[in-house]
Amino acid sequence: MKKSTFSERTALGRYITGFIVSLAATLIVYFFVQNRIAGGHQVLSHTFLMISIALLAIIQFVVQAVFFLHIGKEPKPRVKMIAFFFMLLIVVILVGGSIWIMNNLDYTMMTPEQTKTYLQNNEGL
Amino acid sequence: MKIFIIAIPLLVVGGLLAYALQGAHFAILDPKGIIADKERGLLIFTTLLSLVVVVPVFVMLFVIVWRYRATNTKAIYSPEWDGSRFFETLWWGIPCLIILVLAIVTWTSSHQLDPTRSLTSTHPPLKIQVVALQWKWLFLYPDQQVASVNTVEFPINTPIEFDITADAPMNSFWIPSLGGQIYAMPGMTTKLHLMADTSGTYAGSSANLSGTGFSGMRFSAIATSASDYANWLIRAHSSSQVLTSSSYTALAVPSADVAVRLYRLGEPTLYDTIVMKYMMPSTATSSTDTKAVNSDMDMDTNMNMNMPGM
Amino acid sequence: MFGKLTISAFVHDPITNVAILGTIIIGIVGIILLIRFKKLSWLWKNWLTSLDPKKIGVMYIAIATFMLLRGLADVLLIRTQQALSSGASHGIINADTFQQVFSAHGTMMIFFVAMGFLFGILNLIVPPQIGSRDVAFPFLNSVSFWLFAGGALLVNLSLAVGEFSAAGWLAYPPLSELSYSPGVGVDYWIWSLQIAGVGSLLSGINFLVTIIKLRAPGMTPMKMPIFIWSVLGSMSLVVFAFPILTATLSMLALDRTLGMHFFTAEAGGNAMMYVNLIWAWGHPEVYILILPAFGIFSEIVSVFSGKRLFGYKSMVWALGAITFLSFTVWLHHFFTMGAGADVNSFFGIMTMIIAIPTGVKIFNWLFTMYRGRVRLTTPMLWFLGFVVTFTLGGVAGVLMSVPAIDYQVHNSLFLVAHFHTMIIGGVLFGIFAGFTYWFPKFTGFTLNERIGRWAFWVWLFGFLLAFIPLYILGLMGATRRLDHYDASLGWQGLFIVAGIGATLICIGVALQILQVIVSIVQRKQHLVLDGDPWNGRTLEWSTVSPPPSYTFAVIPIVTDRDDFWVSKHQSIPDQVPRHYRAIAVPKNTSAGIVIAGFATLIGFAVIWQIIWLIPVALLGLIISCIIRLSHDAEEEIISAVDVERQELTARRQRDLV
Amino acid sequence: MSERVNAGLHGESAMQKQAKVLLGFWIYLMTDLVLFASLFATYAVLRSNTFGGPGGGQLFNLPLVLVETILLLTSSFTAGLLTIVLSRGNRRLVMVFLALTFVLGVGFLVIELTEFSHLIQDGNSWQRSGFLSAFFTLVGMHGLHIAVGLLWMLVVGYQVLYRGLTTAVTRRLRLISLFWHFLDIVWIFIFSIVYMIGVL
Repeated sequence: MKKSTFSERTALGRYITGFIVSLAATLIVYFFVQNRIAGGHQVLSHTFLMISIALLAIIQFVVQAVFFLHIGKEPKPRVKMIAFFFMLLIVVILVGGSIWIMNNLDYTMMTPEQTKTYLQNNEGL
Repeated sequence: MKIFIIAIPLLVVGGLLAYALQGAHFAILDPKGIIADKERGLLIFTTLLSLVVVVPVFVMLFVIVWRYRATNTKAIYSPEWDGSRFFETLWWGIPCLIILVLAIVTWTSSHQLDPTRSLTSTHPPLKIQVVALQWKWLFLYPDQQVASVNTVEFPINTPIEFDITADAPMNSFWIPSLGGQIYAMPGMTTKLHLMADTSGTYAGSSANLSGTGFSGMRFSAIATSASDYANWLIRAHSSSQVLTSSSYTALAVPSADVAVRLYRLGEPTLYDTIVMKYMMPSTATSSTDTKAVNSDMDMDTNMNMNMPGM
Repeated sequence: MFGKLTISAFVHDPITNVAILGTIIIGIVGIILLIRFKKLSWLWKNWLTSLDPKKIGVMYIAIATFMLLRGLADVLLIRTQQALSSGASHGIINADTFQQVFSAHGTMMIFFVAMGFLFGILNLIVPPQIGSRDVAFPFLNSVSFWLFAGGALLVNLSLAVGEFSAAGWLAYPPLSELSYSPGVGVDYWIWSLQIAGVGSLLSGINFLVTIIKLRAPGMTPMKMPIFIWSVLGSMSLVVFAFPILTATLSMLALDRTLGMHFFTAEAGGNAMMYVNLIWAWGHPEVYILILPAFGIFSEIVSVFSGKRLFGYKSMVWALGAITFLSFTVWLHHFFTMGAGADVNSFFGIMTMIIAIPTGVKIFNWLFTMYRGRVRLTTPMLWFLGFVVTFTLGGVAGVLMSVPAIDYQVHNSLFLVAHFHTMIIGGVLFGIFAGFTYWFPKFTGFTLNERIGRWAFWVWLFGFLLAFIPLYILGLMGATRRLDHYDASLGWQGLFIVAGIGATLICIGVALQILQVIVSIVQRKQHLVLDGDPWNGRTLEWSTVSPPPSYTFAVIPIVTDRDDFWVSKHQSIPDQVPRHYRAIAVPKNTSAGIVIAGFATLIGFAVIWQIIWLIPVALLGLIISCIIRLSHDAEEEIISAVDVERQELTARRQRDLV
Repeated sequence: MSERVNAGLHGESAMQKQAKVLLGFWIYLMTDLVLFASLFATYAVLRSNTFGGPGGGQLFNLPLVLVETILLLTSSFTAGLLTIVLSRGNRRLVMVFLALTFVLGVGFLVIELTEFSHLIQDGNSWQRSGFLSAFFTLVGMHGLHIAVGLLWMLVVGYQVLYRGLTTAVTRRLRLISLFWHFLDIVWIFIFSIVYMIGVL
């Protein structure tokens, strides 16, 4: 077993930290949601949960991208990184655009009954 | 000799087009309603605006190709001149300004001519519910208790509120003389507000492929004076056929090139049952589900209640 | 045993039977000729199993030409039907056949003609223009071609076995769902597109890596030919748009085969989501087609004006802007679906913004010709035809980007005329220009100029005569896809004129075929000895025509943009290397045909629901992939002696000029 | 492990070939993420189209999902360690970590398939509603990719045993670990959006 060189130790270190952070993020989200499901006395608010889920997902995504996929760790011209960010841009446009369009279509197309039930739930009329 | 080669085909094209255009009626350019009129104005404005770019392109094209043709060795020849900051800023800048103007016009016109926007008028609005069936149009007048197939009549200068749905593949409800089209889709209601300012019979059609009878899915939109409209209502009321959910299912059977028919509307909420048909599992087949749904509806607190998605 | 495949699938109406018999007869005659002249093994060894991008490019163009002819047959059917079917008369075909004809016309023209010519020209031109001998993944290139051919086979098979989709070239649900299209037509449409789509996606990846990694030493991005930039933009669109098509087609296929409810009208499906997703791929698709055409025109205008391309940096920025913006506009295909005014006007404004870089390109072309020596050869005529038609089509496009105007002309013949102007005037004219321009490079002789000019003028007038009436009919309220209309509407005259236009277009295509035949016969008089008939500027003209299988004996060192022109004019003596080195060229393999064959078989099995065949074909696909990918690609070595001999003959031929 | 630098295709070195293949595979993974993005967008739109049937809250067994997620995360971790021992050419350790990654992956897949079969037995198959169609397709497509990855590991594992760590085999192992990391990223979003938000 050759003595592990310095670069290998840092690579190992990165994988371990990446793993632990991801594991922690997953467990935190899980217990937040369990707390909400179980009801109980101090229930976390709906919006807080949404934000924390989104935030922890993004943290995990960044950690995986940096520690496991070594984004940006390539010689000039960093083609893989450019492709990665262009993909992210396309995904944001596609998913964000589709949801914006479909919600807008649903909103303008509700029949009278649905608008009644929708208003009761959302605007609490 | 070259001139002949180009002139003859041009004459032929012009001649053929002139022959074909006798007695042609341009529905979109001859609006009979306030919405179609504004849309035509927008069409003409945008065309003129884009000519600001198109005319120079055509002129420059023919001048440059003629002046700098290879045989004209007198013309200046500078093969290495391949860039000029001035010209670049010109043809990036001017189109940006034009598009800026057009963008403002687009924003205002889109909001002003939004099909869901109701029109202002002294006359009370008339609600007409439209159902696109397999290859015919059904029009329901909930307040007047009448219905008609492949013909719709309404008084002029009265804002018409169309609630449009379909009990067939995706369709599109379009009366070119009165205004833009809107899709008719099963399980959903789309809205269209039109108003005729002159009386007459205008062609209406389906603008979206919906199966083999698609070409025959035409109707006539008749704008008349208030009195003629009243007579039409009386004629519809005295019709022998009554439109109930059972006679509706008979009507909904696919059929093409259907003649005009008038009904007395037996069931005022027929439109809603047609729309809701796609929302809920039909009570006949899976009754257990609906019970689960009702109990689910009351008890459930969070937003995950089954809000029937479109 | 054969699922839904029964004898009734072979019964068709007379016109289709004639078409089937015609195709079968041509096929049999072809095979007999091949056997007669003992060319079968030659075809297999030199062409079908070849990994040489030049051979694959020619095969793409062969399939695209065949599909163009079949598409034109559909055009004549459509035009005849619409010219006759007025009032009492119902034309020559019934509504269902008519809908199959225009659905097949649209699908074939976009997926197999435009994409076929596109990848054909890319395979032929991209490697030599960047100074490379091959694409990045030669074997993947062969698999992609054969997947494309498999998709084309399925579309043609639907003519004889079963039927094709009658739901238009984009098969909107709920019409394309089982409840309204119970036949196998829509399945044929889904699986031919799915298989060809995967082929296109793999080609996209292949060419992206080729351009990024295999450029000749010294060719920095800003020294790349502009055509390569346009291909880079187009392939980025292919790579990021086709997965959306794959996902959407898979969901529609799952709806139809496993009874899911993505887009069904009932049970919680949402057909609008299909429209949204298919156009999220749809709009980048039309830019995938037009960007290489822009690239071809930039090369042609620069060469035939004897001038450097005007505003190279600005043209590159314009390509980049179009590449990005094409992902942000797709809603203008369904303004009338009922979205609110904010959404409609946002996407309308984004659509207008794309007109700016397109306008910039046109002005840069004009100024490339300004103060040049413009030679009006056939490629330049196609370019002039392009500028005229594309600008008119662009005006119609800007018109329809304003939502309130689009409400009136959506799904009308005005829209049909617009996109035909953009695709014929833009993409097809670009392909014809590129074909005429690069034909001598790969055959060693130029195409006949006189017939070429006649073909162009007949094409241009046929085009104007076919589509100006459609613009007018659109303003008269005529919707698209009508197989019958009332006589009282007064449209018949215009439909007849459009029919005459379509006939002229077919004559134009006949002239182009004649041009190729005559040029082959008279090739001795039009030989291109030095491989540079047009006084070219880019690297592909530096080799002899037709180029040897290894293209470049020595990979050129690039010093400047338009490197070939620069080296020609600095009169650097043609440095003959002291000794040539052996070159490794990828060995022929039939693995591409086998893998694509199994994929097509899976498609056929799912279409006809031959249940037992699906896992069998899938297993065949997996095993053949594993076998091929487990061994490194073998190479064939062209010995240094061979290379020297071929280079010697090339140089002797060049000295004859 | 010195490998005669064979005159690769068109005279390119083994290093150039590896860089080319890794870039090509990376771009393929980008396209796969766009494919998943389309399925995510459809899931987000159809989430509430339960058509009177059960929604996420009534269907998902969260503890099982947590176990699944931890298995896949650990499997991605061992795939990372695989690349470290790979660069040292230690064939025995490579087989160990490859086997570990494989077993954890199979565990994940088994749990997912049991979840699917329970859903189908309870009558909540993909034919029940738009929501369930979108759920099965999104999670199923990820499961399909996992299955392809596992098959790939088997084939390359066989090659490691019988051919040793040649350049080609090393390259294939790097591709496998890259593929595995991407599948873990997709699962993060499935876990957060489908399961976590699904039960709220």
